[in-house]
Amino acid sequence: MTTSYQLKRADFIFKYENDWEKILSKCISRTPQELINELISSELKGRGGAGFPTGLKWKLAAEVVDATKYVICNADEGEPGTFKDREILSMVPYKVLTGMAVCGYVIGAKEGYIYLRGEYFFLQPELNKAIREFEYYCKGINLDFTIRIFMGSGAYICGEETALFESMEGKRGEPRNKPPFPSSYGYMGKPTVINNVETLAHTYTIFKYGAKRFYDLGVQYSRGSKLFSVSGDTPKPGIYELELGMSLADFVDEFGDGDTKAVQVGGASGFLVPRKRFDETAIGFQGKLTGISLPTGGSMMLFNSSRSMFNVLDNYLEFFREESCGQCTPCRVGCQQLLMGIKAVKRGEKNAKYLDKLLRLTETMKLTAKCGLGQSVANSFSSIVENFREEMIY
Amino acid sequence: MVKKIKISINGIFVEVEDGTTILDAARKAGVIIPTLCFHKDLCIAGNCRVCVVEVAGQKRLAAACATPCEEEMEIFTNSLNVLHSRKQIIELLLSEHNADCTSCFKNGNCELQKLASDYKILKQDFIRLVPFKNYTIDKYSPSIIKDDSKCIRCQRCVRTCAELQGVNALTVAYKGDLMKITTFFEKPMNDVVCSTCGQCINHCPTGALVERNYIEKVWDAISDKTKHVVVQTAPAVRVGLGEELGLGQGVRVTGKMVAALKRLGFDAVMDTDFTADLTIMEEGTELLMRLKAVLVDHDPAVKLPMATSCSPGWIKYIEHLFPDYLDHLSTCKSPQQMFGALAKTYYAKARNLDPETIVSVSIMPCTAKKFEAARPEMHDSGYRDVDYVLTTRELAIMIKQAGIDFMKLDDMHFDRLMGESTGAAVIFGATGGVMEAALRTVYELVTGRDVPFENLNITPVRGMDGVKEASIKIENPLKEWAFLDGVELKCAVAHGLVNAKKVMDSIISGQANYHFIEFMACPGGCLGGGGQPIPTSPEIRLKRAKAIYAEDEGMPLRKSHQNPEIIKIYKDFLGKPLSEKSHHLLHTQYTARKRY
Amino acid sequence: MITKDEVCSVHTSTQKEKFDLLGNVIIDYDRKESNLIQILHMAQAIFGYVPADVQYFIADQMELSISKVNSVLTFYSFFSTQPKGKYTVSICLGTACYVRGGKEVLNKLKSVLGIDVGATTEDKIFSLSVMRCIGACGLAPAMTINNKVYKQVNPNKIPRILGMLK
Amino acid sequence: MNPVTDLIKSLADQHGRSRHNLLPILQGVVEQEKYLSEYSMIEIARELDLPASEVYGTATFYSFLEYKKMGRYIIRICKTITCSMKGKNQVLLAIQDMLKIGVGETTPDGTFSLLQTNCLGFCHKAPAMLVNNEVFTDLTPEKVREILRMYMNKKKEGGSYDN
Amino acid sequence: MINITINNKVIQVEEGTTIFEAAKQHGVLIPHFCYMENVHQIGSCRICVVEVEGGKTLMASCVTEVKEGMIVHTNSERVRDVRKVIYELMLSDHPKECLSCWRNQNCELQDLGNLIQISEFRYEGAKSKDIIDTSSPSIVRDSSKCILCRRCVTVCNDIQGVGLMNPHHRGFSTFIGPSEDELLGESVCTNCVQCVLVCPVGALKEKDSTAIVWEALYDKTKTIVVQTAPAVRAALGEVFGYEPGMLVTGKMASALHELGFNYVFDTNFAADLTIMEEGSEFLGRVKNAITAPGKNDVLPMITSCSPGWIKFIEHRYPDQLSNLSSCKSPHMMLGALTKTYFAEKMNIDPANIYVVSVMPCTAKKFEITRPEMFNNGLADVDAVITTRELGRMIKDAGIDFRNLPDGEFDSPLGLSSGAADIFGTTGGVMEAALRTVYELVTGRELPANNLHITPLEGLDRIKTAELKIENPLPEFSFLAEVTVKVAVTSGLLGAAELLNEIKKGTSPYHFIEIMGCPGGCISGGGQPRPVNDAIRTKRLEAIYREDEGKLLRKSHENQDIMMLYHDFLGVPLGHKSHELLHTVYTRRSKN
Repeated sequence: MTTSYQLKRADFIFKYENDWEKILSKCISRTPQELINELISSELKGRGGAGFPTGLKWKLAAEVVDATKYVICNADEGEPGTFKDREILSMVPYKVLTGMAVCGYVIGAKEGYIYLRGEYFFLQPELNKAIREFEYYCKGINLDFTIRIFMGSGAYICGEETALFESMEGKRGEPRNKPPFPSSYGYMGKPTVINNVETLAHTYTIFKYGAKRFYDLGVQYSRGSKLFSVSGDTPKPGIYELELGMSLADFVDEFGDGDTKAVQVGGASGFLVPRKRFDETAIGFQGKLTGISLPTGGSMMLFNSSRSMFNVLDNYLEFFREESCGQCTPCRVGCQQLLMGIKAVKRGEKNAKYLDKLLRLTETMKLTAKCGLGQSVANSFSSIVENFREEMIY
Repeated sequence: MVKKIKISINGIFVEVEDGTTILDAARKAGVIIPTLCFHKDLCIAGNCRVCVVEVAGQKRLAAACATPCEEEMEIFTNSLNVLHSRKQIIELLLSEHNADCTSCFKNGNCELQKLASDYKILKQDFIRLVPFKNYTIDKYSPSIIKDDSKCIRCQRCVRTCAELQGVNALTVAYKGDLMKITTFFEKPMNDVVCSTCGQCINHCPTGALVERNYIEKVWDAISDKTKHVVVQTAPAVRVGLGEELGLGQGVRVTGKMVAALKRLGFDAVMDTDFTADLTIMEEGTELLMRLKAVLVDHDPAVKLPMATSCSPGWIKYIEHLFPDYLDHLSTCKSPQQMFGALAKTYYAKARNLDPETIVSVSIMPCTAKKFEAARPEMHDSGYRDVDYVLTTRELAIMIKQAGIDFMKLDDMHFDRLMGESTGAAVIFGATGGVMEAALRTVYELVTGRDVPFENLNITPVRGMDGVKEASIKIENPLKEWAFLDGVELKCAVAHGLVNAKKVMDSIISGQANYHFIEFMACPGGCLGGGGQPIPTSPEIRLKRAKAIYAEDEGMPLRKSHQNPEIIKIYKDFLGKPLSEKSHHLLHTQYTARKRY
Repeated sequence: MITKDEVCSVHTSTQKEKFDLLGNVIIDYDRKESNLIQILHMAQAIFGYVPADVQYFIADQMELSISKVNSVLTFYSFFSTQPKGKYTVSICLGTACYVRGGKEVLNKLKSVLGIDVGATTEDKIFSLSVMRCIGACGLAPAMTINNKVYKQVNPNKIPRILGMLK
Repeated sequence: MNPVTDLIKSLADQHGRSRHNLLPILQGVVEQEKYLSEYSMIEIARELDLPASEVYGTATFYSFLEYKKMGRYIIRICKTITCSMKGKNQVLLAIQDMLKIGVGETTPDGTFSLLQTNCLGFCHKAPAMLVNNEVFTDLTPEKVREILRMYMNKKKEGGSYDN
Repeated sequence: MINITINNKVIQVEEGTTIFEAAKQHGVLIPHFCYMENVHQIGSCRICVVEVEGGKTLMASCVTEVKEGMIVHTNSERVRDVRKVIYELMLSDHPKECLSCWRNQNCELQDLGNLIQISEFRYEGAKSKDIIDTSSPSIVRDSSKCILCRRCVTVCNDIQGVGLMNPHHRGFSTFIGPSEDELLGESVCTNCVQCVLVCPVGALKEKDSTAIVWEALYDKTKTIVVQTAPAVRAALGEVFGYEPGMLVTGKMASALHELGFNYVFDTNFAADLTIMEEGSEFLGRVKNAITAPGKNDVLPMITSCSPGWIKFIEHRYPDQLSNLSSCKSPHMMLGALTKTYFAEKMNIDPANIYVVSVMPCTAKKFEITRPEMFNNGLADVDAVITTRELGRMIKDAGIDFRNLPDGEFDSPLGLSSGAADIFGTTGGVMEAALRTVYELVTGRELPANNLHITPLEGLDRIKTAELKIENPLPEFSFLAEVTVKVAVTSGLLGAAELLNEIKKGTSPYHFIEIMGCPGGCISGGGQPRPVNDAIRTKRLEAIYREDEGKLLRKSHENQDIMMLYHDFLGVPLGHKSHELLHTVYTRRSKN
């Protein structure tokens, strides 16, 4: 068992591999059950941020009996501070396509979609070329699987899986009630597996090198490597593949500019960790690593002491206010209240105690919002207000 | 056999069918969970989050209306978490709601008001959002006023417009804080496909959608001593009005209603039922003429099936969405407009009044009638045929304003000349009623015999099915109708515009070959109209229908052609059905409209 | 029966004597509620104003609630619950005076004296009040200090007028 | 016949006429026309047999589906925190200064429209902006002036709609 | 009888009737606001104006008497216009935040809006006073919502004789309340809260205790005990849409269990106990008065169940405090027993018991804060909620009250006799006491019609009765041929009348029952609105129905009471009784 919390670089995702035909052929010669088991034993978890075990997701969809099923690659990368998926799709698209095709084979789906965010329109020509090549090969090995690109049109909420389905069905991207979950009722009401771009790219690694190779990376509960999008006050912004489980202190040592005040882990919907907690914070999914463990879609924004945390929060809340779909009360009104609330406190129109009322409000949003967007507003809000309360006050 | 599962709600064990929502299960267990965006007529949205409950073992709260029960689920509807969250959600709703209850038309019948009162939100700490928003109030429609500052975005109206009515005039636009309920390109309701049926009003929990009210105008007319104010009341009003005045659902208040109207100061209180009987005479004759033209003369210009034209919401709907099929509509005006035209001609003459001084008011279960009365075609008497249309709800307000102790009123009768009616007219208020009334008369006209149904009750066209079908075979007709011998008269009845669309689609695709179709815009017919008391639900509509049919059975005359005042008006004034005078006063034509 | 003149002649008496006197007045008036206004008049004459403890005393003696006494007292502008200053400065805000600048004079008075209408300066020299037409419209804007009328005052004159009294 | 009608017809032929083909068709129209006019929404509704109000409701949900008339080049500058931290405001000021328009406005000659948008996914190369579908990163006021000049020249040369 | 015409209809009414009443009798309702039947008719709000032909101005129908030949229009154009304007003016000085007002949907001003139908505000007025006084344990006064209808003034002065609520200043700066610097909590307010009962808007309200009760309910370390007063069961149903006078005892018990209370006890139990203690005390006093006239035992003895009344006498008649029975009020007795007798029996640490009383009364909220009501540092009762507050809690909890099955009170403090039930109405305590006292003294049942002492029943202000005692048991021979004279009053104005008699020494009575609220607890300040004589009568009838339906109708027949004396208390007026069930009173300032 790995117990290291050190920062370790890895290089799987962007490693150039020219053997995708071979891997795909090899995979479809195995039974779906074998492939699912392989995935389950790798303990790969969704790389979009929520961290649902990928093997289980495939398994659930495979178990549902239905003639029509879908595989969807979620490339609606809208989280502020995240830009890894674009890079994957432009550098190693075939890994993603292979992952999708294998998933289709496993669950019995013949159609795959890549939901590409509108901002990445420029990726389309190259990606289409790769898809055509890929489909041609599939035909050659008698694998009935087609892939289409579905372009988004600029709505962050469509990264939420059920909102994404609605959007693909030509509607407003408003999240659905859950249950039912996508594995039984997804796109067009059919069983659907929806995976993040990076997750699918990782399946390629797992199918090529075996589950163990992947499992050996990272720490308990958080296996494997992960792409991190590093931005903000850092001398070396960019995308890095690191093993999960490192402590935030190590991360800041490597990427900080020496004056890092706080790190926003997981984008606007993630948590802000202040300097005093760097040591006890580890990057990974649930389970006690050191002190706090934070899941993430890979966004790491660093802020140095010249930055006003009020401005950061203000920016996030404005983002949420605009990008909330608007259908459920706690999220629609809550985001507006939070934004206006911190402004009012900052201007001195409300006293500092009002921040507590707002914290209570984020608690309610967390408990009652219909989808992840409204639920996760609480994360950045409470972590910023609790740690930098003095910066919020007039 | 549906699987049964066991769950516990607040420690009470209940057994429910698999797939039951937590909300329904709780209601079964005698636990009340508050709701706002939930409505029995509509699909589940789960967006207001007021109904959240705690499920043991789950981190987040679940929306009770949208979450199905699972085996051995442990549910708490009332935990501290739930109470706090629910209160805060209501608080949030209030923060974006214009809370001037005292000047709101829905004051006293507002679900948000009730919720706020039940949960006693006493401190409004949140910032009031209303002043920061540029809310619009759309007052251009003659029927409906839409006030965005009172909208809580539950989307009930949007679902009503789409699911119940298939009109889709209202939609959700934008996202985030800008998200709002609006129309195509935020045009006024009057400029879009809106059928003015008013179902959105019936389903709106707050005062965001209300009818345009003409109460003041009518008071002014009554107070004006130089005016002779005539009022007519639609069949469905008498089974709805009681609900607004504290009587139960489905209580008939015909006599009290007449007494109240007289107390209000109307100079003549007459009955739309009279013109309902007249409609049957005109429409029935028109149907027979059309049958002849098609079956005997093979005239390609005459279209079958013939569709009824009593429901102005339906008329506006077909004008917008099926403008190529306007020929199928009967040319008859709706009973209200027939009454209006006659009030300023026949009645004025008989009473020796200057039609200029007559103000014609109608009490309708309908908001579309407000639009209809304002149509430019409706000036056949030389004046505007109907001056003001009030809904059942508005009448109730007038009665309250006048301080009339409704319960204590003695029953009174409608005034003569245009106040007599038959049971056939009464059932106009329920879906299938026009069809039934027409068949009672047409069959007897053609064969000389009663329609072959027990006690004249044509049960196949009754009930709340969306589309109902019936056929009657005509045997041994009178000599002049010999061409109908052996013809099986095929009829259909549709209520709710979404069902109307179904029937229209089947006609367009050629699947259906009906002769005669009754269309009503509102679910349940006029008794579920957009001007009827709120709330509405399938059960309430059934109760009102029951009351209507009971009124019919209690009438001494049950066929339109037996109405002595009808016989008199043809003798004295109109001549015969479809006469020139009828055509001038009682028939109309339709306009094709835009499709959005 | 104690007359108002008698009452007015007891300026020098101690607080206790004043209360005794008021007690006698109340007995004189039979403790009748209908005489409350008369009694309040006398009380104001004795004490110069009707502070809370005097109100309590009256309520107690008359078996009335303090709230009732206060209710009547505050209705009439003649009664004061604040001690009056040596000089009561009253500015007329009747129509004629108002249009000729009474309001500006009032504002000046407020700022010079540093008090609001109805209040008394800390040194107990000036009280400020407002009247509705004192029948000197020809002299507008008019102001009275105790019983003396000042005609055609304007804001600039105020400091001098007050200064002379001080 | 209005050219948009033809465009919509051919888009519908290409993508299909079901509800789930709505978004690609809307995108197709926006790509050509830069925005969705009232007319084109009605035509799309007619073509797909959808209520026009739903087309409108859907279009307004997505920030890339403009429903107001837009310039030939739509500049979308990222306003997320990482870009703000790296001097987005100066860049924005430079653009506004050069084009003499504010955010949400279009130049009188109909060449440029200026909008702000949420994260473009170039935080490591902040600040970033999109001009139509082309991405520009690591912006500075100087750089952005140069880019705009390039587009202005393109326009003068009578360049086609795509860039 | 005189003839008048209302809305073109000729009617006959009695002379002296107001236009308002005349119209109402003939099915014409006139919108009104400040008017309150039998309470408040001063015509200050002007909403009820009508047009009388020949009159120059419109007349307030609630104060204008009919005259022969009068022709009245209640709904003419002029009247409607004026009403609208008046209503709008009222609103111009009223906060328009209905949805966050606690009286939302139970507000007469809001209801009026429903009737008058204005669609926009033409007047945006300045706002006058904005005082929020939360100093009282029972009442919160928010003058920003006050619309100066003065109903509370009438009630406080003319019905309760307390005289605290009064208008101050005049014109636009008028406000209603105690005088400017006086706080309700430090005033002579008796906390009877009849003013809250009549306030049409949200200007006066009871202090909310539901929050602390919820908190206690969610605290799993506590044993939560609830008790309900007799009058609650006769009125709680009104909150849930039942007709007045519907008894909901069983449903109420079920609802309380469902709310999560661990034990649901009945204040009625302690009412029976009160009779035992108070009856014994009375006999003791009478005995001393007759057999040893020099001894310092004061007659008439006056009941002490009503905390509003207690505070009134403490302020206004401090010299007569010795006339009061030393018994605590029933719910305090039950609280004290819960934390001793019950705690011992169940082996629970009294510090972990939380006692909640559901009362028709807001003065009880004050009563539990009295220092005398603490035992070993523990409050006898921890929280008091009113009937209205209980209704709200049940609604909050989403309990479908109307479909609840009937539940039962818990033992050992839940059993009661019919004598306890009638504590809820005026005259009830006296009747209950006499049932027991007479039987104790003579060994025979009270010689009355089905145990009812008719002269003591009903809503008259002062009711009196005489009871001659014949053939007493030997130990009570001193009472032979004595005619016991009793009086009953409810509402503090009647109390003042009786007290003045005592003060003068002219009081002929031996025993007096005084209740703070008119009609007794059934129309206490915590009961559902509206309250008028018709509703009082219905609740009163319900209480007597409950009494007559009981197996036991006399307090001393209650076995659980007997058991309590046997196991715990010993005898009435014993040492333990004195410690737990009796109290002392405090002289308070007159103003």
